[in-house]
Amino acid sequence: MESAEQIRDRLLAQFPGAEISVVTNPGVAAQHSLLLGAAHARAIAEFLRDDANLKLDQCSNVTGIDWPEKEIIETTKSTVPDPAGGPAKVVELKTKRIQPGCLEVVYHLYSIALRHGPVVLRLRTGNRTDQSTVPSLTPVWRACEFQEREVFDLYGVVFEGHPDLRRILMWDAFKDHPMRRDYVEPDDYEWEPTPHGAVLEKAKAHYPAPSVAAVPAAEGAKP
Amino acid sequence: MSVSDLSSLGSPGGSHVRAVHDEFHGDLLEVSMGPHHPSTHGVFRMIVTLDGETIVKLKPVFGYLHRNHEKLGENTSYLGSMPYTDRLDYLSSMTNNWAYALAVEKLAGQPVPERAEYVRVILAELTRLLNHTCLAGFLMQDCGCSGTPLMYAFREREKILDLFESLSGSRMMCNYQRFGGCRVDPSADWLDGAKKLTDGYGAFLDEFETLLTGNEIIMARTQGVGRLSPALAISAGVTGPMLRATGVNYDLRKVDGYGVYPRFDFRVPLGDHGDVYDRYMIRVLEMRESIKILSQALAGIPAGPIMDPKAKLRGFRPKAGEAYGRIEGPKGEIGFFLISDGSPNPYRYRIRPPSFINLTILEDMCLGQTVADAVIILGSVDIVLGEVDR
Amino acid sequence: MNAALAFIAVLTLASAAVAMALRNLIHSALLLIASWFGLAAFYLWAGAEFVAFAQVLVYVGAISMVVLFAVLLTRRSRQDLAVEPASLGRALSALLVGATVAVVLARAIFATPLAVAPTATPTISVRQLGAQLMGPHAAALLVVGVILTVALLGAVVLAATDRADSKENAP
Amino acid sequence: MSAIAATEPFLERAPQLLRDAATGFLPEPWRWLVNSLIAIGVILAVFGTLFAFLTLAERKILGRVQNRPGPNRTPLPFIKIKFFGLAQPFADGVKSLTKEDIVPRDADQVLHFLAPVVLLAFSIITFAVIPFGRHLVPVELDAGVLYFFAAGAATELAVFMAGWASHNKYSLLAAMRALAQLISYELPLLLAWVPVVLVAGSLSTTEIVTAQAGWKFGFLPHWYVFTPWGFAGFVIFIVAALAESNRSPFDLPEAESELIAGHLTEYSGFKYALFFMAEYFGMIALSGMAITLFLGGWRAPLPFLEWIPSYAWFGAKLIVLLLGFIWIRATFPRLRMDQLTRFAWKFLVPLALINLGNAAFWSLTSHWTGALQLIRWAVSLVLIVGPFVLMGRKLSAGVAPRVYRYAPS
Amino acid sequence: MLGSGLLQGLGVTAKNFVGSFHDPARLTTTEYPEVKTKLPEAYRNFPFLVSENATDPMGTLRCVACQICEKECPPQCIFIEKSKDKKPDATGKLQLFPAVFDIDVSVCMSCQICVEVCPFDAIKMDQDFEIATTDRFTGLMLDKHALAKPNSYFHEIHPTDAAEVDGRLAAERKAAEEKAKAAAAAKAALAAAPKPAPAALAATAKPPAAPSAEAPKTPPAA
Repeated sequence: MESAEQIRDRLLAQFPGAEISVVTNPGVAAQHSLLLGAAHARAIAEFLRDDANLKLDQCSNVTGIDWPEKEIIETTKSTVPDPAGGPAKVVELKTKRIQPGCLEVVYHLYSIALRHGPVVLRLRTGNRTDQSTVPSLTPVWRACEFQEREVFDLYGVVFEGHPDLRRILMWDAFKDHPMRRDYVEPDDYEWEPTPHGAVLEKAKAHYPAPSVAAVPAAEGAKP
Repeated sequence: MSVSDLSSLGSPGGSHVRAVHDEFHGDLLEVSMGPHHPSTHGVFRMIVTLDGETIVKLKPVFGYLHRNHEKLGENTSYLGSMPYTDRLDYLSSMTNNWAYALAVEKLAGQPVPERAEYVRVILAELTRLLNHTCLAGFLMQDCGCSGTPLMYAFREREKILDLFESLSGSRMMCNYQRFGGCRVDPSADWLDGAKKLTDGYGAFLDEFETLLTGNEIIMARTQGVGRLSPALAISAGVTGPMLRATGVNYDLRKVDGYGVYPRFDFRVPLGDHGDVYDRYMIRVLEMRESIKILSQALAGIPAGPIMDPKAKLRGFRPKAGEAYGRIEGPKGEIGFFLISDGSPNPYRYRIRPPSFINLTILEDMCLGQTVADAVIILGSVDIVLGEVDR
Repeated sequence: MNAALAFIAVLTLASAAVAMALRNLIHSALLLIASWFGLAAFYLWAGAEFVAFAQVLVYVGAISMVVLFAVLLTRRSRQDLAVEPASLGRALSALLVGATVAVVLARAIFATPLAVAPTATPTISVRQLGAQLMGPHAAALLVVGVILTVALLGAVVLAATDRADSKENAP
Repeated sequence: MSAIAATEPFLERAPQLLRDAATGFLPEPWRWLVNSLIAIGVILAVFGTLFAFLTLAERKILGRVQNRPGPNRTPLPFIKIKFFGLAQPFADGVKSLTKEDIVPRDADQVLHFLAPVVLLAFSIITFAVIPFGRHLVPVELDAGVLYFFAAGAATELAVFMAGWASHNKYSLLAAMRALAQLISYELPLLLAWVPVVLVAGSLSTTEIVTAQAGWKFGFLPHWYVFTPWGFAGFVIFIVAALAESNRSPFDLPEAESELIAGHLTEYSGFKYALFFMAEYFGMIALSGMAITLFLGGWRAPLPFLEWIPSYAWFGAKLIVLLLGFIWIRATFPRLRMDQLTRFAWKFLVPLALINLGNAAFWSLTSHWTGALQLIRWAVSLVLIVGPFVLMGRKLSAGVAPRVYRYAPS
Repeated sequence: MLGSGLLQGLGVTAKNFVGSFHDPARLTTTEYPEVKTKLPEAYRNFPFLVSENATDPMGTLRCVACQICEKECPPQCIFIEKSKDKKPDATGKLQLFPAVFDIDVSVCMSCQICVEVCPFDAIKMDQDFEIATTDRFTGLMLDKHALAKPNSYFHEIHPTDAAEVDGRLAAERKAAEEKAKAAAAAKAALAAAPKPAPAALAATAKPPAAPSAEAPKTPPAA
């Protein structure tokens, strides 16, 4: 099977205007992925499915990843010549940079016909708040239908072009997206009074004292 | 006229005659099957719109057993998630463990000793026997046999579960595999017990098939029902016995050749029609192949360490990176996608659930069939809600 | 013997009358079936077992199902059901029709020369009855069979037509 | 009651002697009344306990088939020993009595109450014409068989009333299914016994039993089941009886995997138990009639076994048939609705009609002897096996065990 | 021929029906309360704390409140509070002990990770599964008194495990003793070389000989 770079070059040749770049995977598995721009995503996907020597006809896994804003502190070392002619001092310059967060959707593609894979595609949304739409690949692979609905349900990524975009696991009236890193769970869900741990704190904050008194504080339970 | 108005016809006293709109059989009857229904294999719900007996629309609804397993995975260490994988597809805990261990080993580049690979193949094939036997039992129960095939299936399943219990300590929640090998080294008489079970399993399958496979009523009920075309199956990401029933030759044990599967010779049965009967028969034939693999593996298991000596149990911090590992579970391709950022907890922990994705085309298979067929088609898809809802 | 006869007559007539009075169609259909039982009881009283059991088998077994299916399937449309309150005109016309039928029946009964003396009821075995049926009366038997199938087919056709035109006005 | 020959063994005459002893002193009209009351009482008692132990037998046999012991925990009252769960039916009875009888609010109260009563009433009155023993025929009717099936025909009415009155989507759908099934299996049921009447020449049950008297070559009884058309009629009768009493391959109305409990969804407590009692009584009555028509009623199978009383033979055959019903329930899955009706109209009814022709041929050629006898048997057999194979092939056209290929490794 | 499959099916059920009367393989039900199924040795249910002997369970708990199991437990159902003072453990070394050791058995999924990660073999898996209670809060909150069980019980339920653990602990104890003796001898030699006088002093200050380890070498008769 061709490496991610070869595929990228062939795709750039096929779709001149598209933004395609290789995201290297530092881990041992070395499954590098292709980051696609939103514009040509579906066309590229169809090409990958129908291309003669790729034939990626099975979309095995579709999942979302949440990359929240990250504060990156870059320490740049620069040597400053000492005006008084002494030895050059090394000055560490710490620049704080906010890397904008985004929601990412990962597709693992395999070929049943030619028995090779995975080719990993990555689609990223503009940001985590208003621009969170990504072109849906369900028209290309029917397997993405339920999995994209799950990513919409748990991450809030809106797939435009999806035949039936509804919540799949949470109940329809549910407001939030639970799998996001900054998700705060409601603290009044069914109270299970395990006498220690965070649940008890939340329960005490939420329910008036009598109900907690019903549970005699175990000897030496954490206050 | 919708049914509720129809009965106004006969309401006692009948003094007030409620408005009765259009015709009796012109109206569609919307029936909700589930989440508490005798034949939905767990808390799964189908909103079925019926015109008489035939299904016009079928909307699956699930999420009743959703525990947000993946968020748990992100807040627990790599080792801590291992017992949770038993709770995914609670009928095949050993293959779930293996899939997770395989993915982590791929992520961290952790070697696995020879004996552990053999033990993993033995346990995976035992789980395949267990799962397919259960499926055959549940499917026949949906067809209406009053419990007889189900009890025979469970009688054999108990023998396999006793093997798991004497090895890992628990029947269904084994928590047995570790990154770089297995937790407990199977003793010699455990291996003899497994050999005795494998030798006796062929006889059970013969008895099971004489009871069911030639049975005219079963053939009439399941042949030609819930037909699935190979092209739709591939596009819909269907994997496992359901895909092979449509004739597509795709078995990860042959394609990926993970573990030590290339050393065993076994065949992959393929169906032609992709209907419920084919799915049942493919699973029965796969059981016979599993018996062959088991006897070869049990004969050829080498001595040696069960766990890679350098494998770390606690404080396991794989280098930053990501990996997608997958194996051929009894229900299909079960995969784990892990992203690690060097900390003891995975940054992203994703499960590729075969029964969830195999349900994508449930409606396509059920349109035009009757209510009784929808129950059997759902049964033949072989879903376990722990894995569907995660 | 007359006491039994009177008792059966009262039962049959009562159930028929109540059947007419009730607004609830299903109840009236079931009471109609009860009156057919009354009819069978008459035959039994008269000693004609074969006819009684045939009546029960055919009427209560099959025709009742046709009636109930007809009641279920042919609720044609809204107007049909809204039964107007009993106006004087309708009551009068009903009375008129009832009177004419009563007169015709009375004339027929009194005109026929009935043998006054009660002759012993002839006990003929089912075998002779069968021979008679298959012999001279074979034609009559076949005609009855045809009527019943026509009734059943009629219900099916009615239901079929409902299906056809219901497709347009279905919501 | 046929005259009791003094030469008959004592056991044979025992029931009559007992009854006459009890009501001998009463004047004529009262004596007849008390006798019939005793007959009714005995039938209800005997078949009531048979129903109770039939439910237990069903659960024990189903259990044993499924490698588990079946109910064996209920101790007899006041005695602590628990043997084979014999007290299980009484426990079930008490449970169904004490359970709350829930009636849905907008159900049709009258019909909801009436349905089980009508169903049970009609299935009990069918016992009036079955000859249980040489002198044990409750009612001697000239058209006994016709009476039996006339009473049986009303069960559809009761099923419709149950389904309709429960005002529940599932039960109405199930009532429609039940009606379609009962009506489409009434025809093969009736056509199955017409050949017997044709050959026996009478509709009276006792005469049918007497027509099956005698043995050929000293050991082969003249039962109709040993004639080709009789065997075919018997099989069709049993299959149709299975469908009439909603038993295993045809238990569509209470198909739990689809429609919860069919027309019984809204019934609980004693009414639910009444429905089951009606189903079992129906099963017992139909198998009783099958014995009378095809298995020689209360006749002994071999001449030297005559000393065993006739009602014992009837009981034995009844038990065998009922165990067969349970055996079938333990093995077969359920048919789908359209297959069920197609099986009836396109397979059973034509076979039954051909069987009628076959029986006519049989009775016309009854005087053939010697070589002609063989030809007679051959023609009769061909008349059965031929259509069976032809129609069987057409019925199971798309259905056959398949051969599977393996992937080229 | 139509129906042959059905007849074969009837044959199978008949064989099973008859078989259930004489063939034990065809009657697999064990009637639970009267006949208890024999549990395999590896069977595990909820954990319990191992104490050296039954006489003074709290005194001889092996657990040293290192809280590794509390960290590693996936459902976080173990809660430990260290004690302020120390007590000598089996090898004589002064160790902490848990003042509070609660396991919330309603949350525990008996996955035995705590046993796997415990460096002191202080927590093992029990085999008692009949612990249903009516009070689901405090009833299922087992404190250290309810959890502690003697080593003899451990030998009873997991014989091979217990033997192996005891062997290892005994070996460690012997190694600790030799080390202690060697350290003492070395200190004595060091003290003896420069100044003979303090040698006497050192002799007395030497830690007492290895404490009479009650842990019996051979496992007590189960």
